[in-house]
Amino acid sequence: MKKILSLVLALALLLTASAAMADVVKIGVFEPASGDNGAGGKQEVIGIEYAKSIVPTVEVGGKTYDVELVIVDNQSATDKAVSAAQELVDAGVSIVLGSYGSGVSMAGGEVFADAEVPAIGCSCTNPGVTSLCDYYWRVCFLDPFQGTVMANFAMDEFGAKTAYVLSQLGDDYTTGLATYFAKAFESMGGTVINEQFTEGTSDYTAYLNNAISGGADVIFSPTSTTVASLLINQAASMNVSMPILAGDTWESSVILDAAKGTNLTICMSTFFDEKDESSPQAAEFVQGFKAWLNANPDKKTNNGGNDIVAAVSALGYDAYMVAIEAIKAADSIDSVAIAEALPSVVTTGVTGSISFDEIGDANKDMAYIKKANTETGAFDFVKTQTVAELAK
Amino acid sequence: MSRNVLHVENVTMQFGGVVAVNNLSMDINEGEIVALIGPNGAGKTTAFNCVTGVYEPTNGRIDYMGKTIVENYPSGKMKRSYAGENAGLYTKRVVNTPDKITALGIARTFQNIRLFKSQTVFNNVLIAMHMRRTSNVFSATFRLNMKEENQMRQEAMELLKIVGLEGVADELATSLPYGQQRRLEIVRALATHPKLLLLDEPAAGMNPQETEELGAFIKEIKDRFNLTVFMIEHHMNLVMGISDRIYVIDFGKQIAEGTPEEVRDNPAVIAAYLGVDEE
Amino acid sequence: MKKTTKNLINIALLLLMFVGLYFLEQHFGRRSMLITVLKKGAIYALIAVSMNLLNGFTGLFSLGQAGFMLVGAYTYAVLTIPMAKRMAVYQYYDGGIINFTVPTIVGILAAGALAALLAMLIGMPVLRLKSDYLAIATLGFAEIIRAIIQWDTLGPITNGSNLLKTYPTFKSVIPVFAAATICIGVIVLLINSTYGRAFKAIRDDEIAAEAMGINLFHHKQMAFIISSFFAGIGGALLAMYQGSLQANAFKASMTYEILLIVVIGGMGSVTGSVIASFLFIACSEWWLRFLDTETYLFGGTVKLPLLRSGFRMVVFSVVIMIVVLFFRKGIMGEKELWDLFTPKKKKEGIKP
Amino acid sequence: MFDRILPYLLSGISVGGQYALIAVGYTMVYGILRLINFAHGDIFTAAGFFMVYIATALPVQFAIPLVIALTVALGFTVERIAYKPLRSAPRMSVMISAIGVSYLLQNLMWYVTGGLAKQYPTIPWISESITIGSATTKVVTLITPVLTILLVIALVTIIQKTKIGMAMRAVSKDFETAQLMGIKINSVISTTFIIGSLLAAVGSVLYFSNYTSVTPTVGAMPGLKAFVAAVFGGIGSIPGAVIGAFIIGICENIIKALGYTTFSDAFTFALLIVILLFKPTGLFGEKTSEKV
Repeated sequence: MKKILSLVLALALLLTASAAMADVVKIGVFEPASGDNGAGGKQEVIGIEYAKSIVPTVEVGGKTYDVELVIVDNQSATDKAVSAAQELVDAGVSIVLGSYGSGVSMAGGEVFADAEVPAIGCSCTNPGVTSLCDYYWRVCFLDPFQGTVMANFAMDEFGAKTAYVLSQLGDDYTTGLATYFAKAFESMGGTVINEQFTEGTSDYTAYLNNAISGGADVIFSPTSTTVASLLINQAASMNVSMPILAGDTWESSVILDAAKGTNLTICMSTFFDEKDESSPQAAEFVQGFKAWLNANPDKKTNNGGNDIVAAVSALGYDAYMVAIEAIKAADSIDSVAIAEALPSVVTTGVTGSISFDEIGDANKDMAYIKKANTETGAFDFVKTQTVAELAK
Repeated sequence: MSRNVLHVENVTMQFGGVVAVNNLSMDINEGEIVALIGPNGAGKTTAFNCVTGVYEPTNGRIDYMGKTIVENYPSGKMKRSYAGENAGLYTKRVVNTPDKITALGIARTFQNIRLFKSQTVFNNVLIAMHMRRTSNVFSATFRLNMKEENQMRQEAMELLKIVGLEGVADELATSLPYGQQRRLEIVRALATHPKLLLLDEPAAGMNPQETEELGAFIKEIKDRFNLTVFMIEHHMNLVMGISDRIYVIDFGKQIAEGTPEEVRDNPAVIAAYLGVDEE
Repeated sequence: MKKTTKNLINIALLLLMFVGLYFLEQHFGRRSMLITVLKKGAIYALIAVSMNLLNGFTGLFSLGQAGFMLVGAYTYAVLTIPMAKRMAVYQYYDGGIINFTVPTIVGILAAGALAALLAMLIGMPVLRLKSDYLAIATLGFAEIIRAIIQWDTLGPITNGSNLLKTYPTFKSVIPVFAAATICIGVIVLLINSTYGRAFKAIRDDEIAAEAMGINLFHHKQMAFIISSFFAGIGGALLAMYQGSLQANAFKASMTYEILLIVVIGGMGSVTGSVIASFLFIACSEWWLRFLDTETYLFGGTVKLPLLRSGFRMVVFSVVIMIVVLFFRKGIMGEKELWDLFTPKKKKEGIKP
Repeated sequence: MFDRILPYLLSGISVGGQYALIAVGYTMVYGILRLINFAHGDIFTAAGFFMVYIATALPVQFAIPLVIALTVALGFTVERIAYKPLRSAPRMSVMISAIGVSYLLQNLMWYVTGGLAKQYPTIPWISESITIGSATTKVVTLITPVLTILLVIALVTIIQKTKIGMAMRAVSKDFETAQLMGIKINSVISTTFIIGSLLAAVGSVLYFSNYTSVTPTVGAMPGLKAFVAAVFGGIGSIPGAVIGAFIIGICENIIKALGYTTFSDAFTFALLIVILLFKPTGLFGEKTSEKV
């Protein structure tokens, strides 16, 4: 027992010793690689990795620092997220990117705030991520906006009067988005049937039956992709005819695979569309990213085996670029200095221009709505929607 | 005549369809040593278990010091399947858990020794004194009961001295030789300050010399602690040697009662032990 | 050795421990992995000891620990979230309905008290069940508690199934150790009191214990309540350590983990549970971390086989299986650390 | 009205059948070893992953027997490695070993799969949709209860009529005496685990054809519920476990139909606790008492 222990200790020491090198700035990547959100987390990570391949160094105080990504897996669980965040802090990262999933970001935020390390959320849309944490910023829009967009879409596009809203108990992303959707939908005179399922549920037929027997016109189920594939599969076998709507997580090849060959109508809101060529940065990014994916088979596997550019990859890319800008602006690799410089960073990213409000949220006001094409197995762009349009 | 300590009246214990104790009545008076004998499976231990509250008899009543401690009548499913006598004689239900009965002053030992295996000899005795504590869990935890605790410890040591186990007080109870474990069980029972001591085969597994010593020991503690003793025993020498009276049961029923001499010559007892030829 | 000298030595050792902790924290920094592991280890030690009180010392096979921790953690968090932050935390429930905040220490004690109260209510029916049935019933209650806390209707109090955060936490390792030491100390005192002896008697032989006048139900209930009280406090400390809290994490697997710690340390040994907690946490959070990282040796040419995410937990569970199978009594068996330093008196010849 | 309940009833009966197949494994092992085999749910999950990986290389009709064989081998190995060495140890040790095995299997599956959900292959015919009255469902929903009942009848026949079945009954009645009578305890126990794993593998095929996503912890809840079903029916009793499983499967879906979806899992436990309080050994369990 003792021998094994000392061996393990010695090995651990050896590894930590070998990692210490000069002129490196460490950027923490706080993402799920496993669990319900593992697939999405991996797509966000490849966006960040691609960004690093474009900008691998940063000038600080006249010296060139190599960027080192410290990637940890928060396992899509809030309790595991705390350990993962501590690991990043212990590794001495200057800034953190992530996470896919709001709950883990909120959990990790406490650790980052305590250690005074700034974090930039890529696709965590729950308001609580930034409003409850002084060290969290983000580059995407928020759930109250996204929920309102989808509520409008449900009414305008499908003339829905009754919506069945399904969310996962204990998941801040799905509960939050479902709540804001329900609020918006009700305020426009619609009726909402709210239900929740527990983590690890496999059988969604009872929920779908409830939607049918409740006379719903649309289903809104902003769930993880793991749940989505089960839900779509069961909806297809039950011949569910009403449209199924969801949020940004559903913009994933998992959904396309599950929906292909069925006659379901599936729509979701998201942050980015690879076919939108109005921005030169975006076009350049899409082209470069696809080439990079095709050149790196293992990255392509992490993307779900195809070269469709996920919105979360684009956001990961943008978050990395914002982090680099912040380090430059601070002219330091000290996390506190970076945190001070971060709020005033203004850049134009591939997902639009990015500047932060006083809470730490990006001033973003446009959502893309897409539809899963069940024949081609691709996403069809439906429309964009901005806050200004909604106000009318 | 001295005071009645234990009064067992028409007790029947039925398990499913099996009547283990059948309409048993016994009386034990203060200061007596009474033995309960009978062939294997006669229902002796079951009778003990009824007295000590381990089992709830199906029918009958048990009084201790003139107060009813157990009473029951066939009810529920048992109402129909009751196979004993005197159904309808009792209408009350009095239940006492074993710990309450011990608190009233009836202590017992077990046929198959049941010491607290992980505990020392000393602690085994000490645990039996827990019942008489006045401290509550807070005062005990924060050691506000040191006076009582020290008294308990002192008394436990004295008890161990009486049986000559003080030298092994810190040994694990189960590391003792068999005979000493039996004695320790008796001492542990004494630590609850009983008036009536029930011994379930105290001499089981002992050789004649040990048995003789045990007999003397039982008499000694009886006098010393003013006990009444009720025991189940198979060693006839011991039974005949120290008992004032003997109850004999077979198939759950009493077949004889009397002084050792009376019982020894009783043909029913001889028949029960030796078997009768069926002609 | 006299009792007073013994006590003095104990106090001196404790002081020494805290001084040592202070210097460790100064030297390594309070965010270092060492300090993090020490914090979590201390909390798990308390929880493991509380479970040991029930499973190891009283012989009640209960699997409800996570449920009581959950109640404690939520009680603490709900009562101590600052008023100013409530609106943002209870974002779906308009700030919730609790409009007061209590001081940290009151919150911690309330956590224990509520868990104990719940244990009292649950104990009344379930403690009459035996061994496996008790285990499965307590496990079931823990799941029911979790479902109730996540219930949307209670959202204004519990924030439903959503994350609770912004409640006060501790920065230094010292208060964690202080709290854990005091609680474990109280449990040790209890175990060595007349009540503790009664608990052990029940574990060894229920029937004999009852025949010695020990009221089984009363004592089992007491052990259950006290164990839950400390589990509740442990839950509150865990919530403080994590900085955020969600009912979802308190699943049956958390109880299993604690049970494994208790078994690895030795059922019926307080020091065993403490040592095992620190080892368990250090292994899972720190020492075995390198197994999760893909590692290249010799300048990135040779990739070490097997090392990738998840391997740490595989190795860890294999180690646990080895302990369970080959070191059945755990690290300490039923002994305590101090038993090892006080050699047993030489056996005297015992007359048969 | 009936139209409204029919879909719930169908999925209740189907999921009940799947629980039943797992529950039989629990109840048989408990009957013989007095062990709650916490790893049984994970063996069920492992069967799911075997299918995921094997179906990529083999057509389904060959994959299914291979999956069943591998699952049986896994169940057998677990018993030999983790439970057999503890035969003379206290029951608590064995139960903890079972928890350890469960922990190990889950972590191993997490490691192998990278912790991501895997899509279960589509099995021809049973994965197809079918419409019955007002409800559209998969063929597997209808097959499950039928297959479950057939398998259980076969099992009960084996236990009643064959020699090994007699040995099993003897061992579950009295472990020590059976051993003294020359019954080969180890082979009886192995057989029990083999039968339990086989049924779990069949259950896994049916379950995942319905709910097509496999994750390392997916078996935990069905496992726990199957165990509850076994306790509910009186652990040790095979018909009890099957009836318990169907009751739990149907109740769970009715609760969902009533809109208390949050409590569908909790309800299972509440039901169990209520049963235990009134009938401490379950619906069909035998009463046991300790000899004093």
